[in-house]
Amino acid sequence: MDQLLTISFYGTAIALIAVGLYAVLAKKNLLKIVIGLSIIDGGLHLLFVAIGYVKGGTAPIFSPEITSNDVMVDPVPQALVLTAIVIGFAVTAVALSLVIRLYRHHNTASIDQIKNLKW
Amino acid sequence: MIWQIIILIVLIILTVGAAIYAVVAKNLLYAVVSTGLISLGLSMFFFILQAPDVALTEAAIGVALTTIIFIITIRNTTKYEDVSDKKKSIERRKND
Amino acid sequence: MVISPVHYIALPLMAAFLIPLFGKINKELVRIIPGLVLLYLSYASIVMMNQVLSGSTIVEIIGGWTPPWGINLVFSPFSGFLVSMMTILGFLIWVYTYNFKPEVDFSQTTKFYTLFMMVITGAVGIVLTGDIFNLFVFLEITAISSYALTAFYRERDGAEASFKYILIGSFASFFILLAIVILYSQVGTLNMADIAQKMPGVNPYIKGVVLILFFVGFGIEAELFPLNGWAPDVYTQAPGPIAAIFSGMVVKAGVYALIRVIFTMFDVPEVLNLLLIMGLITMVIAEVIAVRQERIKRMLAYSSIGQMGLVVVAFSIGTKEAVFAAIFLMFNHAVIKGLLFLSATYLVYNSKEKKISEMNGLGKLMPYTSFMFALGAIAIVGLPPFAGFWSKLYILIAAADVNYIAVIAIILIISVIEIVYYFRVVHKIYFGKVTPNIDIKIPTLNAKFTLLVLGLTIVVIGVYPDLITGIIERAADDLLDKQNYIQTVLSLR
Amino acid sequence: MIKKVLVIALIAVIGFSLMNVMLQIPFGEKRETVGDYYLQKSPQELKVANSVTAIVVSFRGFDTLGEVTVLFLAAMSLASIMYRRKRKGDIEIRAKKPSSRILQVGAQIIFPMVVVLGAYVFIHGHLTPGGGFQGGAIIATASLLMLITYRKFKVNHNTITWIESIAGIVFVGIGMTGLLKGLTFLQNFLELGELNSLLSGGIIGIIYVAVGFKVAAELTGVIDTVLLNNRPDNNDNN
Repeated sequence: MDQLLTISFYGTAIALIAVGLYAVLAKKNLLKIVIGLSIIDGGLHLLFVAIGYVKGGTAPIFSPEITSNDVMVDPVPQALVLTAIVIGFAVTAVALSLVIRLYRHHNTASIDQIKNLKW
Repeated sequence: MIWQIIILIVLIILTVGAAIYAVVAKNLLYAVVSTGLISLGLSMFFFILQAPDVALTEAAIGVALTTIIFIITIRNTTKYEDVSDKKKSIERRKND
Repeated sequence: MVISPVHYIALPLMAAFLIPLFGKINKELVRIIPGLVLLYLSYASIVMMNQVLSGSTIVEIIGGWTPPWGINLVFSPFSGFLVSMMTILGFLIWVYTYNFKPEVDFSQTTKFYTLFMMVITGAVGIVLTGDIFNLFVFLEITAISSYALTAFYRERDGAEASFKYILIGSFASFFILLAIVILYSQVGTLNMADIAQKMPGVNPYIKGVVLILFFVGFGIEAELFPLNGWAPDVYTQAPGPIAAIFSGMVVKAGVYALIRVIFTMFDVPEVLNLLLIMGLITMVIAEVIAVRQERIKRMLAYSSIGQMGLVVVAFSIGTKEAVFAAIFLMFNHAVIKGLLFLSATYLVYNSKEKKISEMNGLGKLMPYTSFMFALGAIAIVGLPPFAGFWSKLYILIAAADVNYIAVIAIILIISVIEIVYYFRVVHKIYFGKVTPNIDIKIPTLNAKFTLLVLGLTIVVIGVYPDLITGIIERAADDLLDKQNYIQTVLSLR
Repeated sequence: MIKKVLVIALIAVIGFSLMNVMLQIPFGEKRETVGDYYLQKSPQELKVANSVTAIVVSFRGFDTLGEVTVLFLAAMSLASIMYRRKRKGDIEIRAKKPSSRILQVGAQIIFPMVVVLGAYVFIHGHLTPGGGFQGGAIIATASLLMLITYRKFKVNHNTITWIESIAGIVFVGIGMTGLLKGLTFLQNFLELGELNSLLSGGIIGIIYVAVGFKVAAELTGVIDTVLLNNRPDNNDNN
């Protein structure tokens, strides 16, 4: 059972990273590449949160009913992932604005045809 | 217990399936919507992993805002991955 | 107000948030404020550097939480030296940019100066912080500003170079983030001193994986081969002063992060061999490619990569003398490459292609700028009596001390190659035939001032290297004294 | 084709070795981390019920300052990259077609509700899940709804600049106040209040509200910048 859970969470994260990597490395379309980057980002975030999970733990929020911290999951990865998600969004937005500008300039979104510089 | 496992399996299939579809889809609009689905799946994963804060952020930023920015980008560029797809589509429309 | 390391981050941020408002009062303020901030920070650097050299390392805790729980900034001789170098150089480059392209619109000017300031802040933050995740955040600040600055000019292929940069830069952040994830699961802390303390207990297999991930991630930022595909294009397409910032600060911050991770956080000395090999390959390939370049900025970019390779080689020898030489070279490279980029920018100011052949005969038309370029060229290849000579000499001595004969041979061969391609350019500038109806641009007065200061630094350091070697020696000691770093940070608990 | 096979092989190697590493890290195990300290301190010393908020704003508040800056820079970068000179005859159009009556009425009803929801999320950031980033993102979604529904709806850039600047200054200013009072940067200097009440946590609540406003303004600015640029330009190939 434990093994199954391990594989299901870590495995999903790694599967996402792998799929995203494929999009970045093999696809020619600029938008597909950006999509790939955001998929990799998602996989990494899942990996991060999964590492902080404690079996049987509750969310790290105290309420009048929950006052002891024995059974809580680790809050640090969650806080870090919050930061990482926002940063990922910022990078995606900048990348997309570059895609728009490249499209305007070259009238295409395929890296095969955007080759003023060496790739 | 069994229900939890079924939900988990459905989630995994949804997330990874959406990721694969996002990469292979010829129409970029479908690919982008599929990316939004990944975020939705991830958001549920975060909820299962007892991270409501992260789940909320992923839902607000990953599902809504990222998808929207992608869609706006597609509107400003093109929705076809290859130029050849665009030609095919125009021909099809002409034939109809 | 007592000067503290937090000012390096807080004041630029405050200024960045205020600049749009000041722009509504007076349009000139958006250009002046970043300069004032950088001037104050340069002053603060000198004050704090004196304090650090006479006393001990300044550790600034943030939020009232002592390490390892809170984030801390470490102003040690090593990080302090780099920070001082960055802020003072940043101020000089600001002076240079002041009237650089007056025709740029107001709204773009605002963005340019804010991003300009934030690139420097990000690089300074990378050097100052004592927390690995905080380092990642500052890396992203630097990266995002760099992406935007690379694509600043619409008439160039900046967008393409920037997209390339974003692609590779994202990979760098993925690697670093992954490394942080795995590392956190093993040591349960993010403070670099605490990690260093807990490192011996980590499973060696995982330790190796994390180290490789960090190596690749920071190697991309430090322009190590084969991860430097982005650099030449970015240098070529970015505005001239920004290229000087990239080579003087952003790359230096990347090298700093790499060195800090390897020297302080990890206890795996074997990785230095890998670093040595990577550095040598980077150096050889970059310098060989540089010979064939036809565009001046591209040539300087490859030369910059080669010099960073040399810095990494010097660090990887690992002895005290070698580390000293490496830090000295980092300083020299920042100053000299700054001078080269800044003078070359004016030499090819109006040209679209920025070809070396377009610089033919400019020695007569633009004597001042050409002279500064020639000075930089002579200094960077390591001819006496300029600053570059001493750092190269110290590296050779350090390599000889540990009997790395092959390394010495390679460095000497590389120096010959450097002489060839730099002197080809200098020759063209002074003895080439002037292209008819060339549209030259004489540097503005403030730009001349910056070039003069940088040029004088090269000459003065070349004649009296003792002015700076004392500080650098302290910096080298500080970097190698890992226990001291751990104790200084963790003793606050 | 060969390239694709190579890429797949490379990814298989990477994925396999990554899985290999991850299997060495047991899932769901309790580890000794700094998290335990935070969990202990956040209800007792900071009086903040949501430990994630406590970490984001207080223990690692410097990261959050950096994160807000990243968003700020992203909004600025976007505007810089997409910038083009205004020309005669430019009409600022965001929506191509006028939307249906149903959407317009619906948007009018939903817009205030979504804004209130966003505000609720960031005001209660230290008590319930959510906070400045989430609340700000929700408000940005609301303004997006207005932008795509009404052709003439204009985001006032002046207002955005003011909100952004003031919120940013509040954040840094609170940090500097701590420094001026002889404490450290971003250290709490207010009354902490009772655990689980709205006015608890000292500066944490104020900072999160500032972050909420700032994020909302920045994200709205981002969306507006991208949306605005749908003028086709064939003669802009410079």
